[in-house]
Amino acid sequence: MITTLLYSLTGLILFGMGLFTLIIHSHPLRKILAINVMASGVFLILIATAYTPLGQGEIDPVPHAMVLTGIVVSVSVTALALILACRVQETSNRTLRKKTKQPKNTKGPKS
Amino acid sequence: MNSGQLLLLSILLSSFIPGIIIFCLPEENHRLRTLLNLCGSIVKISLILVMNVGIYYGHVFEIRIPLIPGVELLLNGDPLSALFATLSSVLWLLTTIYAVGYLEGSPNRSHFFGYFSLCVTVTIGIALAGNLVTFLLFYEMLTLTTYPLVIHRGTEKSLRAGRNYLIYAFGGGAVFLVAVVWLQTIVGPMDFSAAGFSPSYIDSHGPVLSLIFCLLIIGVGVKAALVPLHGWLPQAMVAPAPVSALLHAVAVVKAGAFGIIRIVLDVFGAQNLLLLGVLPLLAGVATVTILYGSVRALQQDDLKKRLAYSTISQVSYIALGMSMVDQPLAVIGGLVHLVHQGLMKITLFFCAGNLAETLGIHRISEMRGVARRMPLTMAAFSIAALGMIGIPPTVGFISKWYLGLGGLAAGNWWLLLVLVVSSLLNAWYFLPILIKAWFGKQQGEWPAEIAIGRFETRLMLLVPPLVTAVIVLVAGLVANAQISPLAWVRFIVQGYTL
Amino acid sequence: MIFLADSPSWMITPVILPLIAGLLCFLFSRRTFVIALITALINLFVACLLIYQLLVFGTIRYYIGGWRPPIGISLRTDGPALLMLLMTAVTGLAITLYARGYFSYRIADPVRGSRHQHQQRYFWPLWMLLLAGLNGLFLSGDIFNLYVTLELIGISAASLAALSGKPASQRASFRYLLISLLGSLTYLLGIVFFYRTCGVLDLGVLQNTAINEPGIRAALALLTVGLLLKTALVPLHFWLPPAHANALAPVSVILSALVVKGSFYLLFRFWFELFAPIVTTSALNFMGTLGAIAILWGGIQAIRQQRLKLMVAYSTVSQLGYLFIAFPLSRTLTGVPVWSAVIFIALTHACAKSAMFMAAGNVYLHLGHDRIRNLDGVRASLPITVFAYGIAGVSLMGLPPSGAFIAKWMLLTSSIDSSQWWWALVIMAGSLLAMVYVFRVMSHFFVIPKRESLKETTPLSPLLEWPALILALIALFLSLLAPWLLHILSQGSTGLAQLFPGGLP
Amino acid sequence: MTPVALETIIHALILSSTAGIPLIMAALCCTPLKTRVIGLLPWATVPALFVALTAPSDVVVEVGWFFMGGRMGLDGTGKIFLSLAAFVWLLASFSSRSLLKHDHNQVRFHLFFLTAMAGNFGLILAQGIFGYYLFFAMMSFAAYGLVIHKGNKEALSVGRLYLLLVMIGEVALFTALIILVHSSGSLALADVARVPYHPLTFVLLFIGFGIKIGALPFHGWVMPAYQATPPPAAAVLAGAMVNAGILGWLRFLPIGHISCPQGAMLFIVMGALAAVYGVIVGLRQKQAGAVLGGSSISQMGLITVIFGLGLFDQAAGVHAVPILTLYVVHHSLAKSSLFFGYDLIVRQGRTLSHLQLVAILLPALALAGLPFTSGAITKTGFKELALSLGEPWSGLSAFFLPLTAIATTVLMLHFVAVLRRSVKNAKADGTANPILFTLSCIAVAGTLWLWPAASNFANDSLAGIKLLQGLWPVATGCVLFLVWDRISFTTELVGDNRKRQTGFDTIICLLSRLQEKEEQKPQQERLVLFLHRLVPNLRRAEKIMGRWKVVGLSYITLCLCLLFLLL
Amino acid sequence: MKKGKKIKKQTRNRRRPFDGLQALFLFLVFCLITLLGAILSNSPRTVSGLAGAVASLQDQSGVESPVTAVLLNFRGYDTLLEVMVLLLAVIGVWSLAKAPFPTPETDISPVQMGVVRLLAPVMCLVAAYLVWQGSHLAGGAFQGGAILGAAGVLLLVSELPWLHAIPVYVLRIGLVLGPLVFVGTALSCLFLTGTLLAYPKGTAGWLILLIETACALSIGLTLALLFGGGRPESDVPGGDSP
Repeated sequence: MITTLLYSLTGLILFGMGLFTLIIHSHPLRKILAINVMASGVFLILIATAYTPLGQGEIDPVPHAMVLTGIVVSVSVTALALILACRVQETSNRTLRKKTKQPKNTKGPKS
Repeated sequence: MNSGQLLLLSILLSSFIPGIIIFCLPEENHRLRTLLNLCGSIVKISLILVMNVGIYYGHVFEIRIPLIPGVELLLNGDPLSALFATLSSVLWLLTTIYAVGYLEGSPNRSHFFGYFSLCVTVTIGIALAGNLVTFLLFYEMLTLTTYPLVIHRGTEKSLRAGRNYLIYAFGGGAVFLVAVVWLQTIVGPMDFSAAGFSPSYIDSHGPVLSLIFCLLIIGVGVKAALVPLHGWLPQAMVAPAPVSALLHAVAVVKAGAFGIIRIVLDVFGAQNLLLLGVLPLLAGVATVTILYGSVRALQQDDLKKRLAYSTISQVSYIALGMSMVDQPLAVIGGLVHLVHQGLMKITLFFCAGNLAETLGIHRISEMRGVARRMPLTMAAFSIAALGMIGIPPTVGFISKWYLGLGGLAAGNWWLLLVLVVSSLLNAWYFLPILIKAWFGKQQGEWPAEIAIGRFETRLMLLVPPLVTAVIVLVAGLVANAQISPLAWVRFIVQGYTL
Repeated sequence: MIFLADSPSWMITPVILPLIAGLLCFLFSRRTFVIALITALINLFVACLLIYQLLVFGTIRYYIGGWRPPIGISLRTDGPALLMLLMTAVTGLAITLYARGYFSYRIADPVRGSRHQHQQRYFWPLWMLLLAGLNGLFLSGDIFNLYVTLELIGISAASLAALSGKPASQRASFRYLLISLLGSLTYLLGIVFFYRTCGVLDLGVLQNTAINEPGIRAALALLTVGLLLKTALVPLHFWLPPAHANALAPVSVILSALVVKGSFYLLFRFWFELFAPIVTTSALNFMGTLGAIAILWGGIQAIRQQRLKLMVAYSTVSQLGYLFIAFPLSRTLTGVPVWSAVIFIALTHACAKSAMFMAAGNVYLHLGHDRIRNLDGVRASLPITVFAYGIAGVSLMGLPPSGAFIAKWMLLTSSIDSSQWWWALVIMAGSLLAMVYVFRVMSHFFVIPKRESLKETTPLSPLLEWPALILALIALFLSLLAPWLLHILSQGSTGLAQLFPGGLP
Repeated sequence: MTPVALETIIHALILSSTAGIPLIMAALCCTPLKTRVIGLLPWATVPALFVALTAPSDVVVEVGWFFMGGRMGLDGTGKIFLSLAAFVWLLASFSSRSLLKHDHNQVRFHLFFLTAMAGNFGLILAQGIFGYYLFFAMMSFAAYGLVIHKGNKEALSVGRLYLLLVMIGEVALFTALIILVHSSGSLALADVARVPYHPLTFVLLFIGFGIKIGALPFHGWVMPAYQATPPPAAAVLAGAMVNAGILGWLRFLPIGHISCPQGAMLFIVMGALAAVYGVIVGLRQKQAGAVLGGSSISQMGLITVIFGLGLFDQAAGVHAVPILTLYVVHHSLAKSSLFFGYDLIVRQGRTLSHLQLVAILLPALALAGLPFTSGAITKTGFKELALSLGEPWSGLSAFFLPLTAIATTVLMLHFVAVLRRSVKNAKADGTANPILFTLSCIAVAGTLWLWPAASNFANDSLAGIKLLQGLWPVATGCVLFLVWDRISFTTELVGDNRKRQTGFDTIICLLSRLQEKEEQKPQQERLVLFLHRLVPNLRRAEKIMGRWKVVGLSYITLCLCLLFLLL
Repeated sequence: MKKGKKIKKQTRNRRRPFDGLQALFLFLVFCLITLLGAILSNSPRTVSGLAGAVASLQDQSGVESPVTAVLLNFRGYDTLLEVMVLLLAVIGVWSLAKAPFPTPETDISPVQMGVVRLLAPVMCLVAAYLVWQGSHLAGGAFQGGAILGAAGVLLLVSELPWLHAIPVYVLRIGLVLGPLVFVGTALSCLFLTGTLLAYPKGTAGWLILLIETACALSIGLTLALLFGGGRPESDVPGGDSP
């Protein structure tokens, strides 16, 4: 039980940290990352929810499926958000156009 | 759907359909447009006459469309609605003729006549409304359909006027809606009926009902231009003359007055109102309006504005009559003034429009000797103005007479004073106009004279005011006959146990 | 069997059909409009069919894959869901037609035609998938499935919002996406709390296991905040006006008329159906207060806008407030349950706001700008558009016989009945504000311009003007359909019926 | 159709033709037939004359549909008034037709002339209050057209005053009628007049009709109006229309049927004051018409006194009615005759011949009560009435009547003097026709002597002592006039009428202050301005709400609030 | 410019000793987290969740792995929509930008080329294995797809010239393949059994594998194209980048 709680609380704290960063930091990339951190927090809680100590019954697969779905959604949205952020950067500051062609990390949240 | 319902529906559609068709007509097709308008109005008048006969012989005309429990649309032909419907339709015909002449050659006519027809449809709807919800529906629609007419000129000034008109009208509508809802939560859904709601509610909800009454009166008082809710009316004078005529004589102001009548007679009922004791309030407001409107009218040099303030003052006679709802005579006076004021005021506005259109005269100070140039117009104007003052045998006298008698019967001596002062004020602001026009000497050229054929102005501009002026006279002269506004109003009042 | 009108399988059509259409639209670059149009038509037909089924059989549940809850996902029809579905279908059909007209007009532009070709290329699949998401949202009976549909809606909406390619629209869209994500994550956190406490995800099952635990309450709070973010209730509305106003005209219509309704619909279901037993009066009042603030704030902001589309967008902010005013009034038992007012407002707003945004789009197409100050004389050149705008405005103001009037009537009745007159004041103030902002523009339409300043433009196709007019007319005469709509509403929403022992109409 | 009904219809037609024919002719004045109509002007009075002379008494015809219930008929008093009016109008119409032949406003004038005539006849025939009120109003307003006919500044200004007073009179009458109808519940004159009176009614009726006859506080219009009006019109104003006021009193306050001592006092005091005051202001006038106006005020004052005496009790009332009628006839004939004389002399444009001087002195001194004139007869009647009332009032005959006789003599002599002077400025226009004046003089001289009802007063007035009593005031008057004439011409009193007009004008000016107020800016503008000032703040607020930090705060706050509220 | 300013401003903010709003926000976040944490810890899970239900129906699902059973059978509808979300992301990205592919004329270093040649097939194999394994162990379409995607990224990074030769319709078909197969299967289930996604008896395992394979391909392609960051040049004929 304590394991679940520990992971859950960690997830919550991640959520809070992400939220804080999302609001306080104005750089789009940071915001996107913050969202991903928040998502990770939520997934962590979900996984923790599914946890059952060994031998006390089956592990609940539904939260796992949910997390998997959530991750996919998160990946898609992150990709879209990154492209959008780039476009915003490009169009609002054409002089920076060339610099913004940085590699786009779509794998971040999956690891 | 029985024949009665069909009749009601076709009364509404007889102007609605032409209106819609007119919207779709190209601007140049004025012949067809005029034809449509005239056919529509003649059909409407005949249908309404048929309905009147039916109502007189006790037929029931009713369309009921339930919306949600407690809210239903109800169209109902009763003597009172017949009165207003007849007035509106007859004056619509005349105003249409007038408007065709007035707007000859001006832009956006299909637009104008389209809204014009819708406006009349809505006015008839107000007349036929059988409960407060339906009344509210058409009341709000009226604002909408008249708004494009008010701002038809499209100038900065007219837009401002339109804006104020909207603010006032929708503000009133909002108050009205709240009051209607409130009333319904207390007394339940009710149709207009002669008795009003059950007096048992008075004991339980007396103060609230008084408040609701005030709110309702405020709601319709905006359109009836009760002081201090009258501000929009003089500004709305920027509209073309037929619109002013329509606004002031038929549609908007009268809708407000008609609303007061409905609220007093058919929603609350005489007995309830006496128990509530709110009538003095209405009487007070009406009195203030009558006097204030007259005094303000005095201060205007712009002819239409003077007429507008005069409207403010005159329409309150109706409210004044309603404030003595327990006196049949006063009620007769108030009701019949609905018709009489309409006839007189529309004549005045027609004439003012003629002056403006033919000679470019907008101000009273420019009117010296104008009667020599336009004797027929000014004759019509004079008859109507004398009627406003209350000189017999015009219809204006009849209204005042009944109001006075009713006031005395109610023991309101001050009412006589009000009538006296108001008559004097009316005379004071109308007679100088007549004197200037008939006995003044023309000074210089007219501001903007246009040469028009055989008559003093276009025939279509000349006929409507003459017809209404003749009606003003004849309706007064034959007031006691079997068929006259007064007779119909007496018939209405018979239906109420006051 | 499955092709018969009685078959419950029709229920999946509104979801699956647009999905396939979206795929096909993406796959083929030609005839996309035909695909979309056929889809919209079938969608409308199916919505009607489902309503017929509802009236005949009552609520139907559809277990996808044959797995019953709690393990499977179920779809179900009831009055509110089907009305929203119908609303989406009708509006969707109009939007499809309008979008066709819009893109044809833009593509015909010799200078920038190609860019619009590109926009059209992606518009159709996005729009179809969005439609699928919305339909899925309305029909779904599973709280996690709702999350997925919300995401479907959110991503396609954000993509659509950015479609115009203008920097402003992309900035707005980025913000919209972030907020939408924040909302989704909050919602997901809510689901976590939920699942922890209840152990199920199906709404129907949840209803029966309404436990009085803090977890479930926290879940409601989190779900609500997440959905509020997506619904753009003041003070979380800031993303909406720029996103809606800077999008392409058909997209503005979609966003304003449909997308915000989706998340609100969920809120509505949660508060009045699922969590109704645990909802406290103070929370209802809180929501109502937010709604009241939204009405006033949105209205005031709409009045001061200089651009037509921004004004219409702020009008949406204001109108959304009405939906929340119904919350505190829902506890009073009058003849008709107050929550049906919400449906009426939503329906009216969907139709009217679509018409308004279409009209605004037409004005933009015609003039090349939408600065309110310079809208003089549009009436003469675009009579139908202006008429549609006017009628839509009237419906937004809640004048009879629009559907909003019925709603306002119900709200007023219950606010007076329960002596909460302040809501009545706010409602009336809101309609007056609406009057001001609607007619502020209207009066400009009516100005007769001093000189012939309007440049010659190609006339707008009927596809651009008539959908607007027809939607506006639907909004205006919605109250005449009220008995019928109420009848549908009363069908089968068992949870609602339990909540209101005073009786359904 | 039964014979009775047929008879009623015929009666109705005949009766209504008295007012109807002039009205129709007035209407025809607006058509191209106007010159022909004006040529037929005198014929407009013929139906009235015919009815007055032939109609059976006490025929009442109901015309229910008309206005608000019409009822007309002719009783004894009405007959006298109708014949008198018809006669005066007949002479005046001849006169005006010739006088205004070349006036470019003649059509307008005759339009009003005919309308006023119709009103005058109609009100006499009216037996219902509405009929009376209707025709009274018609007459009053039409007379406005006569008053301002000349169109100069004086005429317009007096016209304004006249109109103001007419309006006041109208509303006073309206109020009185409403009160009467309210308390009686009937619309017939005969019923209305028999209900107990409210003091207010007295005052209102006094005002309503008093304005027409120029009773004291409302006399301001009389002198300038008589002066400004063309003489034929002045003749009908003074000789026929004034009587409408008297008839109004008789109709609505039927002396002999009612009594009201307080009301009587009002009438007597105001009448007596007017009798003296009229002479005083008349003497200060420098124009013949105005002097005659003064005389009218004075004479009407006397009539008011008679009326007041009749109000004391019913017996006195019964006694007073014939005397009142006599006085009215006498005054109307004499006054119109004076106007015709004035008209004639002005038109012929040369100094008075001796014959003319004598002829014009006849009606003039008849007003003063010279023996052997109609004035003597009426004075005799007056005295008898006063004596019959007992102590306080019998003193009237001894003191007051001679005083007014002296005063009237002075005034009349002043009139002749003014007339002689004004002739010097006049030009002959060749339309002078002595026949009308002669006819009217004959009427003055003969009517009352041939009047059956007046025969006993006529006989009384021939008694020696009466002759003496009638003669000395006239003689005294002559002497006084000679003295006063000398003084007035040395001091050159300035005509006062202008000043009084300005007095009224100041009132009007004061009231007009209201009119000249500038249009205020509507309040809504202020509201809009206020909103405009708010706009920048609103924009800033909206911007702040869009900041991420604020968004975050509101997000968190919302979360916490909902959590707390739901937990 | 605005962004640049904001960044500068932010750096200045960091130096500033105290920002009230920020502190307040931090405090509130803390409160929220504490509150939620308290709720979490105070309401220990009393309900067992759906583990038991899934376990009892595991036999009928056609797969051995409970997660796969939930994903593709019990809650297959969710997954269907989720696949759509992925596709949507691609459509969104394509609608936003053109792919910033480097111009193909630069030379590729042989080392890099070698690595690619070595790794890419291996990754494909691994992916195939993962998909296969999904029926009884952890793994499945998403995992396989991710590996495939990584392989795609590798190819993209190595800037192989033949990548540009791939016609865009192939890409589109590849993208749509997974969802289309999924929907197609669902619909054919509907026609066969009368219920959407109700696999006919005994075919569940194979159908799931079919779906997983198609989806893995599409997911891989999707992820790679998302990395590409925009649409290929030729997607819209004559299309001009916004």
